[in-house]
Formats: sequence, C-alpha cells, structure tokens
Amino acid sequence: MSISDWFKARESRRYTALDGDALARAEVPDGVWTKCSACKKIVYDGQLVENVRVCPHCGHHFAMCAAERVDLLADPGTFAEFDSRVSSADPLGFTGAKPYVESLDAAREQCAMPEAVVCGRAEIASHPVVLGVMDFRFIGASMGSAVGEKITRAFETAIAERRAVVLVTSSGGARMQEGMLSLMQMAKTAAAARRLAEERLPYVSVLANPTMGGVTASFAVLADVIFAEPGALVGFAGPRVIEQTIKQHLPKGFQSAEYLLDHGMVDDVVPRGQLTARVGLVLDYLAGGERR
Amino acid sequence: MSISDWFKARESRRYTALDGDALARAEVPDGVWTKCSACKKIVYDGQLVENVRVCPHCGHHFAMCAAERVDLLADPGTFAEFDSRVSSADPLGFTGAKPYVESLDAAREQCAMPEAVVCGRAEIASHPVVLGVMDFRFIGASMGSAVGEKITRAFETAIAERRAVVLVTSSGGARMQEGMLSLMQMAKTAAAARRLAEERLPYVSVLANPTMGGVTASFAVLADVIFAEPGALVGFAGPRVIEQTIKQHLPKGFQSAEYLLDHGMVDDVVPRGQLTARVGLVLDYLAGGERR
Amino acid sequence: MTRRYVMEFERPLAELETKLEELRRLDLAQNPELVHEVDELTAEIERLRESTYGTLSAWEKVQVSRHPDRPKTQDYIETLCTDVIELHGDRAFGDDEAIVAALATIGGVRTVVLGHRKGKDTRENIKRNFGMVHPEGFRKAIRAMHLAERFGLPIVTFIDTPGAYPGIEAEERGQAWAIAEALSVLSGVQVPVVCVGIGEGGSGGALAIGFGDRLIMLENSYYSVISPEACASILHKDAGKAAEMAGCLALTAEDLVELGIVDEVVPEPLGGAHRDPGAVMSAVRERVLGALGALAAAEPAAIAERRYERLRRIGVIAGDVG
Amino acid sequence: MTRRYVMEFERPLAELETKLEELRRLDLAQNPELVHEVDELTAEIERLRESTYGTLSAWEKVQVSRHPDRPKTQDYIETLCTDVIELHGDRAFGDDEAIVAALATIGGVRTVVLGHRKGKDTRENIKRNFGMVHPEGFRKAIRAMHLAERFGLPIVTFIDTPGAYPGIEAEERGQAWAIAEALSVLSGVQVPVVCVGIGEGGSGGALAIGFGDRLIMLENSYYSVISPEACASILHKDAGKAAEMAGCLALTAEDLVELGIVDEVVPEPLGGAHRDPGAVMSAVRERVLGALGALAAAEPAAIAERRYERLRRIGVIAGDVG
Ligand SMILES: [Zn+2]
Ligand SMILES: [Zn+2]
Repeated sequence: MSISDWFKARESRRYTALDGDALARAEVPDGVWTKCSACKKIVYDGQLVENVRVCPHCGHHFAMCAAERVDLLADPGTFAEFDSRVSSADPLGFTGAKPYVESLDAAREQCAMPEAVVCGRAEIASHPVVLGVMDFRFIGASMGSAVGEKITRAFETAIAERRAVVLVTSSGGARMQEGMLSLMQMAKTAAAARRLAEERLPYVSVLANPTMGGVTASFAVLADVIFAEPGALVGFAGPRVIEQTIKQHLPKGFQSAEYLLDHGMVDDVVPRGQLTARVGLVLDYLAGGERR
Repeated sequence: MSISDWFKARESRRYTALDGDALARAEVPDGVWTKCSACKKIVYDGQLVENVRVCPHCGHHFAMCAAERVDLLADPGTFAEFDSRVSSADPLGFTGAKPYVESLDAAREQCAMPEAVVCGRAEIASHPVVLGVMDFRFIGASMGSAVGEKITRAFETAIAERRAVVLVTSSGGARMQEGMLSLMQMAKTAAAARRLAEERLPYVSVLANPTMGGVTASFAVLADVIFAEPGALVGFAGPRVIEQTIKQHLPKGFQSAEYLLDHGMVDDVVPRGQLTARVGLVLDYLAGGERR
Repeated sequence: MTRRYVMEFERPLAELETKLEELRRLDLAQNPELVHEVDELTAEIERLRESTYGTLSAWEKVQVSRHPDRPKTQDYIETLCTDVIELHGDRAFGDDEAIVAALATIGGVRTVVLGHRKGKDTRENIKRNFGMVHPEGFRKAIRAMHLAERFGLPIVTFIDTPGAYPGIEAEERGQAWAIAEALSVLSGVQVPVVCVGIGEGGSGGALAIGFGDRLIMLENSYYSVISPEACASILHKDAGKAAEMAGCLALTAEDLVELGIVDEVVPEPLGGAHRDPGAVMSAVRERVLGALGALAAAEPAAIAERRYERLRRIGVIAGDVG
Repeated sequence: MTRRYVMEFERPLAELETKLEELRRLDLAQNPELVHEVDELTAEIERLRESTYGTLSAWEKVQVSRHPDRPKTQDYIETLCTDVIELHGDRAFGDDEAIVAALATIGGVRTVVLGHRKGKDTRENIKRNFGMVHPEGFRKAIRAMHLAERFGLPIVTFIDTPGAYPGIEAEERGQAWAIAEALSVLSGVQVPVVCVGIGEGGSGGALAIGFGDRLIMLENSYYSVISPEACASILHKDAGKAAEMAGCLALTAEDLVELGIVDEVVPEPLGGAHRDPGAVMSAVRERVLGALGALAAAEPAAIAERRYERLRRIGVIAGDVG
C-alpha cells in the first residue's frame, strides 16, 4: 500500500491528513466527543484536532496516528513516503493466544497501514529530512523485521542523500512474535544510527507515549537531541515487570518524560504545540546554515 | 641537577637507589626502625626496604620516594631521566606564611631533587616507556609550572618516540603558590594526555597515597588503565574541605582506593608487591605483541 | 547419594535412580529376589535416560541452560584464559559485578573478554545480581570495547543472563540508554568480535554484548527476545504456558542457525554441559580460536563493514520495495 | 531607600549615604542650618565614592565578583542570545542545574553556550547549588562539547562558580574524573572556544569549561587556583588573611593578562557590573562576536592545534633542558 492509497483509505476517517502532495483537513462531524482519560472532561473531536490532540482542559497528550504525526511535523506538501510496501512476514509461524498473521491482518485493517512505522522524505523548517513516525495502534508499534528494516533504511537513505533524520517513537518494544529476528533489529537499527552519526548528519528523536523496551534501548535514544512529549512513559522494562521483580509499588511519575528529564535522559519535555518549531530550530543548528 | 648528581647526593641515604645505569642497594644500618602508622608495630628499616615499604605486619603501604618508585618499576638499568633541570621559578613572588622560594629550597634540600616529579625513558617488562613518578615529600608533590611542564613533556616524548606512558601519581593538588599558572597546568597536561590517546599509545597510571585535587582531576585519571595502591586516598576535594562544607563526618574509608574501586573509578587496587608485574602485563596487552 | 539439582523434566528419571540407589543399599545376598528387580530397573533407567536426554525440547533446553551447575563465564575465563587482568568500573558510577570485563589471553591470543557473570552459590549470586546487569555494567563493557578497539584487541564475549535488571534504579540511571550505547559501539568497533552463548541469552541485556562477527552457541543454551515465561504471561495471561511459548520463540541454538543468526553450535554431553564441563570448555576454546583465526587477517575498517552487512541481512519481511 | 547588598569595603560609603538620606528626609526649609551639612556630606560622599571604587584591590574585586546583583550566566543568555534551546542531562545520571548547556545564537552566530549557573535568589540558588557543579553537570557539558564539534558550532562559555562542589556524592560519582574528561575534551574540540569570566572563577570547576582559544574577563571577575579564604586557611591557618592572599594569588583579570592567560579585559562601570548590566552585556557581546569572527576562518584541525600551542606556552619554569 503506498502512502496515497493509505491516505485514500483513510479519507472517511476523522484525522487530518496529507493526501499525496496536498495538506487536507478531513471533515470532523459535529458533536463527536471523547472523554479525556486524564481529567475525565468531555472534549469535542473538532477541538481535539485543532489542538493537535492535546486536551484543552488539562493538557493531556492523546495518542496520534502516523498520518497526524506527519501532518504535524512535515512542512506542508513535502512528505513523500518510501518503502511503503515493506511489511511483516510470519517467519516463525508464530501462534500465541492467536496466530501472528491474524494480529497483523487486524492491525492492517484497523490502522489502514501496512506496518507500524511510516518513513519518507520530507522537509522540516525547510531542511531536507527523512521523517519516520511510529503508530502505536499497530500491534503496539512493536519492532519486528519490517519495522527494523524500515528504520534502518531511513538512516541509510538519509546518509545517501545527506539528510537529517527525525523520528517519532512509540512502541511497546520488540515484536516477540518474530523471536530473535525481532531482537536483532535492535542491533541493526543501532548500527544504522551509528553510521548516520559517523557521517555527522543530525538525528532528532521525539519520544511519544509509550516508548519502551527494545525501541528505547536501540535507535530511539541514540539521537543527537532527544525530546519527549509531556507525560510520555519511556523506559526499558515495563512498570508491571518491575513491580513483579522488586515486589513493591513504583513511585508516582516513574518513567514519565518529566522523570527522565530530572534524571538527565532527555534534552527536554516539549508540549506538542511547540514540537514542530522546536525540532525545526534544532535542525537550524545542526543541519548547518540558515533555513532555505 | 641531573639524575646521577641526584643519586650521588642521596648515596648516604638509606633508600635503594638506581645509580647511573646500575641498580645499587644502599646499606641500611642495623637496628634503625620505624613505627607503622597503621598497626603501630615496629618495623626494621631493612625489612621495610626488602618488603617494598609495605608493613610486614599489616600490609600498610608506606610512602615511597621517587627513586624507590623508579627502582620498583623500571627494568634494572633502563631508566634514564630527562628534563632533570626543569624546576620551579617563583613567578608571582609568592609569600604565604613563608616565601615560596624558601619552601622550594627546603624541599630541594630535603628530597635531594629539583622538583616533585622525575621523568625518564625506561623499559618495563621490556616495553619502552616514559616513566614518571611524583614524590609527595616535595611540597606535597603539588603541580606548578614545572611539574606540569615535565608531565606534558613526558607525554610529548612518548608520542615522538612511540612509547607507552606509565605515571605514578601522588599529589596534594595544584601548587597554589603559582596561582593560575598552576591551575592551567591541569588543562595543559590533560591536553597532552589526550594527544597520547589520539596516537593510540598506552597510558597506565598508578594512584599512590595521596592523589588529590588538580592532579586527580587532570592527567592522573585520563589513563587507559588506572591502578591504585591499597589504602591510597584519592579524590578531588580534600576530606577536611568536604567536612567543612557538608558539616558532617565522612564515612570510614571515604576516598580510599577500595572505595573508588567500589564506585567504578579505578580498574583495580594492586598491592605494591604485584604492581610491577601487573603494569608489565597491561603493557603486554596494550603496547602490542610479545615482550621483547 | 550426593544431592543434586533436578530439573523438572529429569524428575521421573531421578526418582528411578533414587529407587535403584535404595535397592542397592539392601543386602542383595540376603534378598536374592531383588537381584532381578535391580537388573530390570537398571535397564529401565538406561532406556529412560536415552529418551529423557536424547532429544530435548526447547523448554527442556531452557531448563538445562539455567542449571545451577552449568559452567559459567567465570569458569570459562579461569579455564580458557591466562594472564587475566580484570577491568573494573564505568568510571562514573560503580562497578557492576553482573558483568565482567578483562584483558585475557586465549591460546596465546590477547583479547578483551566480556561476559555476564552469574554466581556459583547464593552469596555470589546476590553480589552478581544473578547475572542481571545494571546500566553501569553495560557502561563498563562499553569502556572495555573502546579499549579493545584503541589497541587492536579482538573481543570475546560470553552470554549468560536472564536479562538486564528490571528495577527502579536501573531505569533511573538509563538502562535503555546504556544498552543502546553498547549496541552502537559494539556494532562499530574495528576489531573482531566473537560471541559465545553459554547459558541464558535474555533479551536486550544479552544482546548488548551478544552480537558480532561470529556467534557460537552451546547446544543447550538459548537466546530469546523474551523469556518463555514472560511471553506466556503477556500472550496467554498464563505463565504456565512457558513450555509452549519456548517452542514458538525459536530460541534454541539449532533454530537460530536456521534463522541465520547463529554460526555454529557446540554439542554438549548427554544431560548438559555440567555433566562434563572440561569437554565443553575445550570445544569452546577450539571454536573461539578458530573464529579469531579466521577474522585475524581482516583490515579494521573491513571488519566493521562486514559486521554491518551481517546485521543488515537479519530479518524476514514481506512486500519489500514499493 | 531600597535596601541593597553592601560589600564589606563599601560600608563607610554606605553609612554616609544612609546619613544623607536621613538628612534629606528632614524638612530643610525648617532646618536651614542643615543645608550646608547636606552639601558637605554630598561632597564627602563624592570623594569617598572615587576612592572606594577608583582602584579596587584584588580582595575588593573578589567581593564585587560575588555581588548577588551581579549579572549572571542566565542574564547573559537571556540578553545576548536568541533561539535558545537548552540541552538537559548527562544521559546517565541526572541534570545538574548548576551548569547550563544550550544551543544559542549570538548576533546571528549559531553556537553552543555553556555556563555555570548561580541563582537570583535563595530558592534558585539552592536548586542550582550556588553554581557549584556535580560530576553530572560536567558530563552534560562534555556532551554539549561533543555535539558542538560534530556539527561545527563554536563554543561560548560563561565562567561563574565558587568551584566544583566538594561533597560526598560528588566524590562518589567521580568529580575528578568528570573534570579531567572535560579538560581533555575541551582541549581537543575542533571548533572555536571563547570563554568569558563574568564573576567567580573557582579552581578546577571553573577550568572545566574555562579555557579555549580566547579568554575574556570582566574587570572585577576573578580566576584562581584556590579561593583566597581557603588559601589563607591552609597557609596561615587563618581565613582572616583572605584579603592578603587575594593579593598574592594574581587572580584579577589584569594580573592574568600579565601572566599571558587572559586575552582581554572588559571594563566595568564604577562600583561593578551590577550598576549598569546593560552596558556590560553589550560590551561582552561585542568582544565575543569579535573573537568568534577572528576564529571563524580557521580549519577545524588547526583550531585545536593552536589551542594546544596556546596551553603549551603557559607556565614559568627555571632550569629548563638539562
Ligand atoms: Zn484532560
Ligand atoms: Zn603495620
């Protein structure tokens, strides 16, 4: 499925969308609303879209799908997806509670995208970049062979074309249904990120809620500048695993973006409304010279 | 004063000594003894010299002078001092409780050496090295312009002749009587150590009691492999300064070599009797190939 | 009979063996009717031993890999290496005993050895946190990797960990950051890297020192993206399904050869490496030296380049370029 | 009269000023005999102001450098810089607020700015530990130095610290190691480094971000191997001799020009930079831009080479090659 097919398939949905080259805001039906999971207040979807999916009452950051992320970050009309057909196979014939292929089909259907990450060429603040965004709805945006391959190609494309890399991460970790093939993607993507660094090309990552396990512990945190979204859960081990191991409750705010900032792990916690400008400004510094 | 003058001046003393090219053990008069500061037992000086100045009762490591250090570490007959005439001036005309020039004269007299560090070409386990040893008796082996210059030249000589560097440090820190000229030696020696590293030449440091302040916080800890002697006090701020600042007593063993090992700061704590073999073995690994 | 640790799947065999021991303690001369019974039992034990150890399931191999008597990193270092100089600490926070870094010589080859370190007994295991590494452990390993590269020493690693430690302090000090950095550095070091899976290969904590130019695994070691128990908990909400999940995860040495991740498998004696540690260690020595020999001639830059290509090929995808 | 902080050596002047204020609050029309007194006092104050601030001793300059109203790193950043993006954390332990690292633009030049950070008030000072840095602060600075080098951004530093923090945890986490590493990295970065001494330059904690290709100091800032108080304690067992020691240590900007360590001195208004922060900051901006301009054309490797030669020359020795 190409990006244009994908946006076509999403046309009836309520997300704002980038259709081919043109930015198109989908119509949002009046009166559709969501209850904010943080403050429990009612938020109308139109309001939510306007407010880049941040609760206007309490500032809670709702999840964003890949298309919305692209829309948020890329200069209008500049995003062109690549490797759109790279998607997961089922190399182990894996069957847990349900077969992996069924999980894949369901995710493809639900998200109208072939895999958990979308990568493409784009401009941000007029800087040529490779932009990659992960979509948590797709099997928790876990990293299997396809995600690992796409991320690796994102770095390789950037190196070949002297572009910066901007990635928005969100992931439950490695995709266990692909076994060791999935674990090895950590090494593969880390190696690719290292090559980008050796070429002195900039890499900015944005850690969105949640970014855990094998994605955090590989390419996500190897960026030159790391931002996190407010309230995002970021870490290696999941809170439940830790609680089971240490047999005690976790402190409030543990593994939150703000906690990570306190512990020196991220450069800043950036509210979504300021994210595009902030990433653009970082690129102004690192991508050399003035905006085009 | 050249190394041979210096050893000549020391001939009547009781230290074992390297005289010119030949290793000569000075006579130790019978019956001369020292009380061990750790276990309070009596140790005969002959015994102490035999036992590389380690208390045979409790393992306490007594201070060693520069000549003894050279004797301990360099392959017999291989040490040749350089820059022996580099010594301290009194650029600020400094007068504390007593004039700096008087302190210098007293130290030169007491130690029979012109400065607090001795550097020379040597072999250790047949590897060509530059060996530098500091002597705490000389105004606390504090680092002024002369010490900084000699250490810097040690690194530079090693680079020019493709030698490894082995330094035994012991110092109260910067030599305040030379003001900022002394502080800047930290940057100068650190810069020289960095150049050695860039040339991929090995650098092993041995932290002897005590190594504090500006010496610790510059070249001493920039080594590839760092050993410390048992019980050596090593740190940045002195214990008294810390106690005055935090207004509480320090835990037992604070800033000891063993404490530093626990906190990940040194590669190992090595008893003096094993030091030469251990340094030699490290050089076997890092200086490439087999012993000559 | 000395008490020994019995793995779950060994229990029927162990019970028979215990019974046989008891019979033998009786005076057979006074109980001639038992002679026949002893013979029969001995034969049955022989048959059962064949079937118990002959072909182990994935889950059984996981159990063998965790056997407390299984040779550990420290045993390999002590047996295979000479001139060992352990390097301690990350020079920033602490010295993590769950990981060892050392200058070590194997068969005359000077190397840097890295390994997860479990204990021989409870006391040692507590000190070493059962081989579960904290961030400072990975940072010590990173320091050793840099040292190896600077001085052209090949790196040999021993993999044996249930995983990186999942604890508050580990997260606080950047567990993910430390692992990511280790992966990055290990992927790029311009010296040969030979890895040996000797026991447990638990997830990111294993991977941080667990990939390179040659990956050798013992027959009954495992290497997995997640422990079978955790996988069962997540997918089935039932840790009891661990055995089933072990079969699904393709975590055995044999499976991983098929997936193109593992290069060679070192056979173990019947019952596991702990039955004859000497033989296993000498086989490992031979394999490691073989791998080091094969890699010795390569140019530094070419080694890292080939390692990248090697990593680059791992993965199975559908669709491809669209 | 608003209460203001009075430095020790200002006290006689402050007392007269207070007296004058009091006189002025009286009704001079009803007390004509006071008019003359006011005039006389005004003249005396004028004379005393000249003599108080005209030529400051080293110890008086140290006091001015510590004046709570003196412009601080944060003031310089806010006034001189645009497009500021602060970089937080060492990615291993914490974010030390006693040091700031930021991407910042000065007069159109994109730079990495580093600075010790004191607070404006007690609350801020506690958060920032009075500008006394812990190891993680130096490690944050090191990270920023590497970033600057990777992307060719010149480094501008603001020096204002009593010194690195002397505490248990700081030692525990390798204060000396962190400072040494900062010195090593800063000595080698292949981008221009311009340093500005704006207040206190306390020992190793200052030096860690306090040397480069150009060292500019404000007239009443100091830079010293040890604080005058500590020097007096050690040499005289009497902290009261701090004033005397300040004179011996050659710690003023002027002294350091003579020793070949400082390149230029930015004059301050009578009484100190806090009397006219705007003027001082605009002078600093001009000097920094001048230095950056002069260094901009150099090749990266040549910059580091020249910095080495610069360091190499510092020191006065007797004897020499023997
Ligand atoms: Zn809300
Ligand atoms: Zn004793």
